[in-house]
Amino acid sequence: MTLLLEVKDMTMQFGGLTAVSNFNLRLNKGEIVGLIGPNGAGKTTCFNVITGEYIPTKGQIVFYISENVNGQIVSKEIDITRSRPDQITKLGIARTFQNIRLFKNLSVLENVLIANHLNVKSNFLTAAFKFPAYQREEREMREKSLELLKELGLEKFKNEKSSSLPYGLQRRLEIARALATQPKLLLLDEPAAGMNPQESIELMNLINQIKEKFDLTIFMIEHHMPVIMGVCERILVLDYGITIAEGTPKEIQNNQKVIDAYLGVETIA
Amino acid sequence: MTLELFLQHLTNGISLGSLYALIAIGYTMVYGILRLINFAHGDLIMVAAYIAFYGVGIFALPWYLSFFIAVLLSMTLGIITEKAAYKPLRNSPRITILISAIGVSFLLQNLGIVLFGGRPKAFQVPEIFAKVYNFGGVNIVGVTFFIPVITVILLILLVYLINFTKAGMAMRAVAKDYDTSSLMGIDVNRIISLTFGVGSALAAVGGIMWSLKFPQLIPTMGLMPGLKCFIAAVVGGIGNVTGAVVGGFLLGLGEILLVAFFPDLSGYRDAFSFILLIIILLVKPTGIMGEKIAEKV
Amino acid sequence: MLKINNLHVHYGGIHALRGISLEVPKNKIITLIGANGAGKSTTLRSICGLVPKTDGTIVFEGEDITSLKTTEIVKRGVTLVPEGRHVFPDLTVLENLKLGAYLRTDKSEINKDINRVYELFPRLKERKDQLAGTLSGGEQQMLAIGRALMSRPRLLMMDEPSLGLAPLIVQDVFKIIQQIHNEGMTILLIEQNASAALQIADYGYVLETGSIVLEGTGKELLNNQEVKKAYLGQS
Amino acid sequence: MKKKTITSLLIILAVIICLIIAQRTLDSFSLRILNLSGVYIIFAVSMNLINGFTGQLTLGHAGFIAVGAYTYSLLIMDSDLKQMNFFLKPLISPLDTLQLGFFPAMIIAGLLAALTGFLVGAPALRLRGDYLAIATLGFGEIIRIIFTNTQSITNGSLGLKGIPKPDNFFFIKMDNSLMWWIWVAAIITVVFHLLLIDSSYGRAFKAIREDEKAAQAMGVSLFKHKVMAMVISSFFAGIGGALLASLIGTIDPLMFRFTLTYNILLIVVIGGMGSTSGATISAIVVTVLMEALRFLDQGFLGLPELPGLRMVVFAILLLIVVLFYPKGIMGNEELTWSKLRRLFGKPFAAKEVNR
Amino acid sequence: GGNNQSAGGGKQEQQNEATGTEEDVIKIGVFEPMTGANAAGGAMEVEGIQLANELYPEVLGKKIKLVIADNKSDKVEAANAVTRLIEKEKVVAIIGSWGSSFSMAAGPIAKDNQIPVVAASATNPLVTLGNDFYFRVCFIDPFQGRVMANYVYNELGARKAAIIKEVSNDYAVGLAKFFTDTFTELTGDPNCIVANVDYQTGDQEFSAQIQTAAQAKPDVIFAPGNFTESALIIKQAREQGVNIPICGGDTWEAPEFLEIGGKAVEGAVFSTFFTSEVPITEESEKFLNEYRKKYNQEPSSVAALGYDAYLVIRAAIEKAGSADPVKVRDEIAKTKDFVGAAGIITLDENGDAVKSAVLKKVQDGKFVYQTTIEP
Ligand SMILES: Nc1ncnc2c1ncn2[C@@H]1O[C@H](COP(=O)(O)OP(=O)(O)OP(=O)(O)O)[C@@H](O)[C@H]1O
Ligand SMILES: Nc1ncnc2c1ncn2[C@@H]1O[C@H](COP(=O)(O)OP(=O)(O)OP(=O)(O)O)[C@@H](O)[C@H]1O
Ligand SMILES: [Mg+2]
Ligand SMILES: [Mg+2]
Repeated sequence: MTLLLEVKDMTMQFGGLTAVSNFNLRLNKGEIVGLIGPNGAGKTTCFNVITGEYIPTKGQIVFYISENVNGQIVSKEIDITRSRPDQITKLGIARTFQNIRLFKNLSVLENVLIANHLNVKSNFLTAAFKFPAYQREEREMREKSLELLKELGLEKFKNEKSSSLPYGLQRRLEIARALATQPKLLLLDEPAAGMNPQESIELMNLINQIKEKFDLTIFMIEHHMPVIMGVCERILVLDYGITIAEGTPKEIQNNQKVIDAYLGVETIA
Repeated sequence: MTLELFLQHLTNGISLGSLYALIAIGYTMVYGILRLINFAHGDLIMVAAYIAFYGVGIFALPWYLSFFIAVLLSMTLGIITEKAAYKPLRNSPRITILISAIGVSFLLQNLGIVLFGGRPKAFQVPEIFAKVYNFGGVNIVGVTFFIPVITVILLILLVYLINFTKAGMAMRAVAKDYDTSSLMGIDVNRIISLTFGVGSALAAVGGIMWSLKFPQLIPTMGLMPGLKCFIAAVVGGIGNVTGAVVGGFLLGLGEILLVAFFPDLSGYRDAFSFILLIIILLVKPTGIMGEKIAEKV
Repeated sequence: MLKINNLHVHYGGIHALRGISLEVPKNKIITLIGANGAGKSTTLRSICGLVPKTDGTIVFEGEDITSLKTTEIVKRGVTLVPEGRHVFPDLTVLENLKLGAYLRTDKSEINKDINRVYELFPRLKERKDQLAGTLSGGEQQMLAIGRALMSRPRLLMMDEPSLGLAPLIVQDVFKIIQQIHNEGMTILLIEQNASAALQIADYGYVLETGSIVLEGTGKELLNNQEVKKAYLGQS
Repeated sequence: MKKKTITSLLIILAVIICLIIAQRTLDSFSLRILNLSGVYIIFAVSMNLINGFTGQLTLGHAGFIAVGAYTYSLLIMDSDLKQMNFFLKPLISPLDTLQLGFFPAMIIAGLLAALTGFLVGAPALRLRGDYLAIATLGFGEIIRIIFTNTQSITNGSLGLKGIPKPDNFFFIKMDNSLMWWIWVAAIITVVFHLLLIDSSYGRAFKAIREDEKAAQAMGVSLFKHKVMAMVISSFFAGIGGALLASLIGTIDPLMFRFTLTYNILLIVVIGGMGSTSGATISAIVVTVLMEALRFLDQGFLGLPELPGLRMVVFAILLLIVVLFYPKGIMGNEELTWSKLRRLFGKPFAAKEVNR
Repeated sequence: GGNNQSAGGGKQEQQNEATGTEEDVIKIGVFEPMTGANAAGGAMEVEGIQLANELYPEVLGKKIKLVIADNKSDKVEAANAVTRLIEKEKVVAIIGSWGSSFSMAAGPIAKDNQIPVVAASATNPLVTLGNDFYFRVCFIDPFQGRVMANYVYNELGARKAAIIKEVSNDYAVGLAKFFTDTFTELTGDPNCIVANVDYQTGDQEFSAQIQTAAQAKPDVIFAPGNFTESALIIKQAREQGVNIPICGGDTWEAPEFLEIGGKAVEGAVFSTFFTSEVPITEESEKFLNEYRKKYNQEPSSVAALGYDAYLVIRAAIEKAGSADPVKVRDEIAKTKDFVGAAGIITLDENGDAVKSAVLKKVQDGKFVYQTTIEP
């Protein structure tokens, strides 16, 4: 097991309000970890801190990347606590948003192409004047993007405006777009929100599938228990910004504190 | 610099600042509710001033009656402007409404030229506003007393209206979301008309006060006050009426003191407001009293 | 109480509703289920006068409200909890609730109702002076429901009230729906969580691409094979 | 891909042929309007990059144009001319004797404007929406006020006069070479913007316009791309400024008030935010229209003359366009063959198929 | 058709034919700011031009038609307007424009097309410099600056002066400079200008500038600038208890200066082109009477200058015996001892009028003639 991301003693305050306090997290490569908790517990805030949207009041975020140095794999730790979101994405952490944030007026394909921009090496002049090097890059980008769309079953919509897609497919496109940045770690914020149970099942399959295919580590927030219990190997529970439990789905389901704070007695489908 | 002179500068600064503040609150209020930089606000100032002028000059009305009518007519004009030029664009990108506002401003200015002529007119200042008082070496013109008082009264009324009345709450709701507001039973059109009415009335009062202080009317007279007071509003935190007053005073005092202490820089006086604006925005991107609403992701 | 007849709605070129007819009897819970984009939200929004209708009639308590303005419809006692919360972000929680009672003038009753909402959602009480825009997703949903209740509606329409809510809260929400229903409220409910909705509903309609394809009592639909397969995730 | 290139080249060729015809047949008034249209195309297309495509509402264009115009003028005038102009306060050295050819002067004008764009953009683009708009407007005005007050460099409010026109086009001597400079610059501006928008950078700009947070989450550096758009935009504004100075032959700070920015913004919006072809068409239409409406001022149909009527009518026309076509002529789409075909009907389509 | 030998003759010829044969009218173009910031100045000038056209509607047996083009107080528009007048309207000569910068924009176009232009009131020396086709019937800033410096030195006995100038106005900047030069020469004191403060066109609040100037204890304040701003400056100065004499230039001579300034401008002294109290010429008398009849108010000096510009062109056409622009230009250039409404006009080699200036003072709400100063 290799460590991929570590959140050390992170606290996030807004004015007087402590949204997250002393949050600790160690994500290993290849894991799918869930983050649950009542509304307003601070889950999205955790994501926002990891992705650089907020700079935490206290604590440290460390991302571990392995590099190939002279044929040797060397693990390097990078402190991303104060990095900008785009820098963090470039390092290999991608996310989806709780409220879908697609580029509404752009086509499905363009949405994915934009995620490839971070790897473009040509400068704006050679890109504008379509130098051969840039043409090669553009061609590669398109191929990769189309492949990805095919992978996620979005290929036939590639020229449609993204806002014209049905909701479920918009969620899918968000995931596709995040994958296009070639992340090592994928953060999903309530991917099943607004889906009916049938669609949720399809989503679960999709998550498992992309995890294998892209060799991902996934950290996800979700309120649909079947989804979270179905795909996660490990779950963290937040309440009022404090981690109240951590464990396998089984352990969590039977944890009295979690039941009181979050699950309730009977779980409705 | 003698104390006397400094006091004179200070008085001048406060006098100018309160005038800026007065116009800025109208600006900021319309902006706060509709998120619209109403470029035509400055031209309403002009229209009000001309109406007041003709009321006294041609129809020989007593000045207070003429002023009152000017406020009333400008209010109507403001409401009509909204209905004609902004309402059809409510669901368009904001930039389009901005252009529409620039169009209205163009129209009013050029109509002004066609109707009133391009030559300046001298505004007749009633005696009580024109009288000069001397307090221990500091000279103060009558109108200088009135402006801060009127500004403060209007500010208090406005703060009360926006924050403590139902109509005010409705205004703030409409500012964010027309559909949901109408779901609350709010008549969105009426609230917007109300906003424009109040905003235009404030512009009119500002215009009249402006002409009392600077008794010279030309159809383009609204351009500079419009811009300066918008800056004052932004400096204070646009959308925030108290901020507008703070911004207005800061601008007025700053301009005067800049020239007072650095006469060599007097040519840069108009740049001062912009420099202040830029510095403040860079330090606090939403102005001095602007609430930072974090965009939650 | 509410009767919709042959309703058609177009968004530009999109024919979103293709002749829907349905009925909401007094004191009942009626639910609309259907896939994403079926036209559920559109139905509710057109009842409130938020979208222009191309054809059909909507009758509320014997009165034709098809072409009334939203304000007028709301005055007659119809309230919508919109999809995606739509709280007023720059207003405090308390002000949001007060706006729910915009058309009411009975001050003391309003205060009572505010307290009642606080009882239903204690979290809102804790956050009553916070700006609604900074609430978490779930908190905003609670606020949207609370705000709708403030108008003391005769017909309460809810568009996916459980969206993004924690399971415990979802249970609460459904309990509250039942509770206010027991107090005599008529409810028109849209839910992705179809089984939960059908369990409490008296009657349900299934929408597919702008048309009603199936209807029946909650129980009937729950046991319908098609419904089971398509919406309940069971096969 | 290939076909697109060929058709684009054909269009450019057609434009050039039109220009040759124009040069031979048009009187100097129409030529002037033609040239002015070219300059406005440069202004509008460049402003559209930052305002339309990148979605950053900036109102400082007049300032960048001023930098370009002054840089060019000070570089192109000979020392006698400078001496005549600076009769109140002499021009500082080495500017007083420095003189460059047309092309280098124009390019340096663009580069200095771009540098100004960077200096303005780097701090200002941290702001958003209306705050950005008013701050950039402020920067533009500050530039103008500085130019008014630095008499020994800009000649202050006296302005510069007698700015020479180029007498050659890339060493080819010809009448009206300015027209060629202007239109070649306009064509390059349009083509460059079309190509840029079509590239990965263009997509990044549009992504920022659509949703900043999401763009950032996709790895797009907001600062880098916004500033890049601003710098490119101001470079072309500077080039346009140089050409304007050359066309008018005299400049002074009052030419570059924020109303100039408004006028360009208006062209952009009428053309359609985020449409290069729209901005191009609209620049021509607006420039020509302003002149075409002149008859209104002079009294027509037996009406007495009413100065200002032209502007009133112009304002009303503007409002009508904004109210009834809020997305402008082109919306945020580009003019394409298929659209033209739809517009002109079948004959065109047939030709297209043959190709 | 004309038979000029100059370059570009082809085009010229065509044009002359057009003007000659079209109808029996000769067109004179006018480009003035009718809208925008300088609309007031434009309006005044046009009044005078139109009056002249009414009184002298014909030349060489043909009607003279005025074609007025608005330059919107904008350089680009000014250039367009002039090109249009030349190309579309085929005018023989042009009058304009109020505001030297607009005239400067028109200069090269007139020169290239060989159409003479006579400015009425553009006083910036650059307007006519190096341009054979540009003339003016007013004197230029250096002269006016000298006149005022002499006046304050000799008549007011001033030894220290403060300057408040409209820094974005070329006219004011020039006048201030020439005033300073002469005044320094007269006093022999390099520090005779004790304060020098600026404001921008369109500003309305000047208290800080006034206080700064007053604090330096000058004997006189010289405040060249637009009449509206200047009236406000004087008014505010008096309100602030600053009672130092304030002087300015010809722009002040407008009824609005009196109306806006009210009692405050009493005693203000400025130099200008002519006076209605002591009509200089018979033409002045005629102009005055007719102007009062037509507009029901006192004329401003720029109206008189507009009137003169028209007359100078008309006389040149008459003398040339043809409407050929180049010939007309040559005749304009020869203008000598021409009797205009605003004085006797002789054009020097630059095309600038050499004429006397008069000083006026505001007394009892009127402009009162003080003295005439010869060039
Ligand atoms: N920018 C902000 N300013 C102020 N308070 C904030 C901000 N962002 C979040 N909060 C507060 O922090 C708390 C945690 O919010 P967060 O969005 O992380 O909750 P969450 O666990 O994602 O809830 P949900 O499941 O409902 O989405 C909430 O009480 C919210 O009001
Ligand atoms: N404002 C709009 N403009 C254009 N099309 C719209 C608009 N709103 C909805 N639509 C389209 O109308 C159809 C019905 O949408 P509606 O929102 O009513 O579906 P829904 O059943 O509520 O779906 P969901 O479960 O996603 O909320 C969809 O195809 C949608 O794309
Ligand atoms: Mg969340
Ligand atoms: Mg819906």
